[in-house]
Amino acid sequence: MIIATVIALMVVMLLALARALIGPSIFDRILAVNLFGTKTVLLIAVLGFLFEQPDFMDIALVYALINFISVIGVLHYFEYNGPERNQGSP
Amino acid sequence: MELFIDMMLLSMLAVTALAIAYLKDLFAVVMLAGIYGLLSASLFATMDAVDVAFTEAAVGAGIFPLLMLVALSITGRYERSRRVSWVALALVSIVGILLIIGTVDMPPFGSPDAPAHTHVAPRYIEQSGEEIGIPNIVTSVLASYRAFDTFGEVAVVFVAGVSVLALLGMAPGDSRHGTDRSLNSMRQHKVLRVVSKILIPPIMLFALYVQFHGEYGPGGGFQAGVIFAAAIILYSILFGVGATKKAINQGLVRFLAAFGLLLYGITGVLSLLTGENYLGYNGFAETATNAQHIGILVIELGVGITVAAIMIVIFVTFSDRLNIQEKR
Amino acid sequence: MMWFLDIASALFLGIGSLLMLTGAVGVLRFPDFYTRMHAAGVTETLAAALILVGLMPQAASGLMFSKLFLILLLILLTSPTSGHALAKAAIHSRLKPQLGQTTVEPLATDTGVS
Amino acid sequence: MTALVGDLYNYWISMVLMMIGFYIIIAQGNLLKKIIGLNLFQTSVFIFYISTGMVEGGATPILTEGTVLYSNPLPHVLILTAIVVGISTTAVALALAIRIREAYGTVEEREIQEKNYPC
Repeated sequence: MIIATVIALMVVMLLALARALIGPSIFDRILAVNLFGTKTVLLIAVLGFLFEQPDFMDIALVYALINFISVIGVLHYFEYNGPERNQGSP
Repeated sequence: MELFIDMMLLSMLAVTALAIAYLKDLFAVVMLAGIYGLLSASLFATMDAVDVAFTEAAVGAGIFPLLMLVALSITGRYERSRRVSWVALALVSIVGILLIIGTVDMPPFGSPDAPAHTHVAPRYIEQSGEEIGIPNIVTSVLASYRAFDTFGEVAVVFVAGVSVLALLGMAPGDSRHGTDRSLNSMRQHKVLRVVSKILIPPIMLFALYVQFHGEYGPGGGFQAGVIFAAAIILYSILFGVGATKKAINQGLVRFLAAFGLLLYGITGVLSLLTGENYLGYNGFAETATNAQHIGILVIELGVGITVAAIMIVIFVTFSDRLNIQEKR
Repeated sequence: MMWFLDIASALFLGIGSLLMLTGAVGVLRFPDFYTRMHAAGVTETLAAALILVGLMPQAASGLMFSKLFLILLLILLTSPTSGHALAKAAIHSRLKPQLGQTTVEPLATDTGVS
Repeated sequence: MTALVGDLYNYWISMVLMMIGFYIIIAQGNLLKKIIGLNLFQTSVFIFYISTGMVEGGATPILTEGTVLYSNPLPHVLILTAIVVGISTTAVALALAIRIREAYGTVEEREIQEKNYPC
């Protein structure tokens, strides 16, 4: 079952990556990055069980923290620029 | 299974890198760089490099995008339209093909008898348990066998922080009266502020855990410093740089940046006084392993203090510059 | 007792993976940002929680279990928060939802790279 | 052939990443984009190093009872410090880019060269 979960996680990561690549709005990309980050946390946790490495849990914990900080940071600097500068793309 | 995961992650990395080269919206590029950091960190984890994965997760997916975003807010979001440079493309293709031909002579990925594993590494793996007495081989190489090397690296980090201060620290005009727009923009996000307030202390606590658990598991001064700085950066994003400066005295942070490096250097000098080599810890206690424990603990503390302080200094300096820019 | 835990673990992992997949397909296929947000927001936290709970019975030690529990707490706290902040930021920057369409476009992803 | 791909895939992808970074550095005009390209280049080197340090079936280099085969810890040490040094030098590069923007009003290489006044 763990292997099935790993494969499902891989597929989800691919789909999220595809959404990050096609956009179209910047928020879609932020959403995709957020999704990707959560899935990476899960992937590392699951891999820790698959490879029997308990140390992976620490890494997953760091990922969960850092992912939150970077999403907040992206949102902050995006709003910082003001809506008038962020309409559409060239 | 391991190979499958490895190849999937590598392919995703290549696709992300191509998209980074292709896109013109630098905001999107930075976001993809965040994904790139996460991917390379998971790749390091699957290749058994837990310490490296730790660092790359905190740096590549956390600090690097944040610094890029501050810089982007100052310099502008879009690239000018550009053409594909065929000369550059040809040059890059030729070099790439030559390099790939060169890799055919490399020993196969993961082979245990590759030349890289036959010389110095076996000594570290076999002897470090007795000589240093701590389980994490990476920490014992980093902070004991090759401590002098690490001293150089920490000095580079310190010098980089000083250079950033020299370039951007002398602000034209007074930053104290800058329009701290970050405060206005984040004031609407009540939920975010409350949740982050709950999260900041556990992040700092976790950084300390990483700092002092580095001898037994993945972690150490470099990782802990970056995570600690990330907590303070989160605070400054949500409550403004002004509030951060009020909470944490910037003079003290600059002093601590130098103090960490000094702590490292002084430990080396003290070990000279006990009759050992520079940064040879064996004279600090009766038994060698105890002495090594003390030495590594102090060294890692110095590294952690310097890295955390420098990261905070860099971020605060950048944000100050952004506020001045807004005022103009 | 052990077989019961194994089956529960497998069940949680399976349901979690399935939910996660549906959410990701929604994120890729739905026509505009808010519907994608919906797909991600509804499934993400629950799927992550299910997978982590599914891993818990297989934890070799108490330390591993408690770390998993910490990750679970963290995800339960941060994931809805960042989703909320993201939707709010989108509304504030006046991103228009796609209205007035009764049918979902066959392939909304054809908008090309911006 | 499949064995060759499996054996060398890591190295090939790290070369590809390196070349993508190289292309961004030499062909694209925006200074910030160049810094990102530099970072791609850097990460490709990290991946290359860690790949050479990997041992099939080896454990993470943390001593545990009953394990004999460990991955090579030496590349890990080198790359661990290189990552933190890398972010610091990136910060210096960004600071330079910000100063250039303040002096010239742009970070596009061509426009900077057109202005060409001493500053």
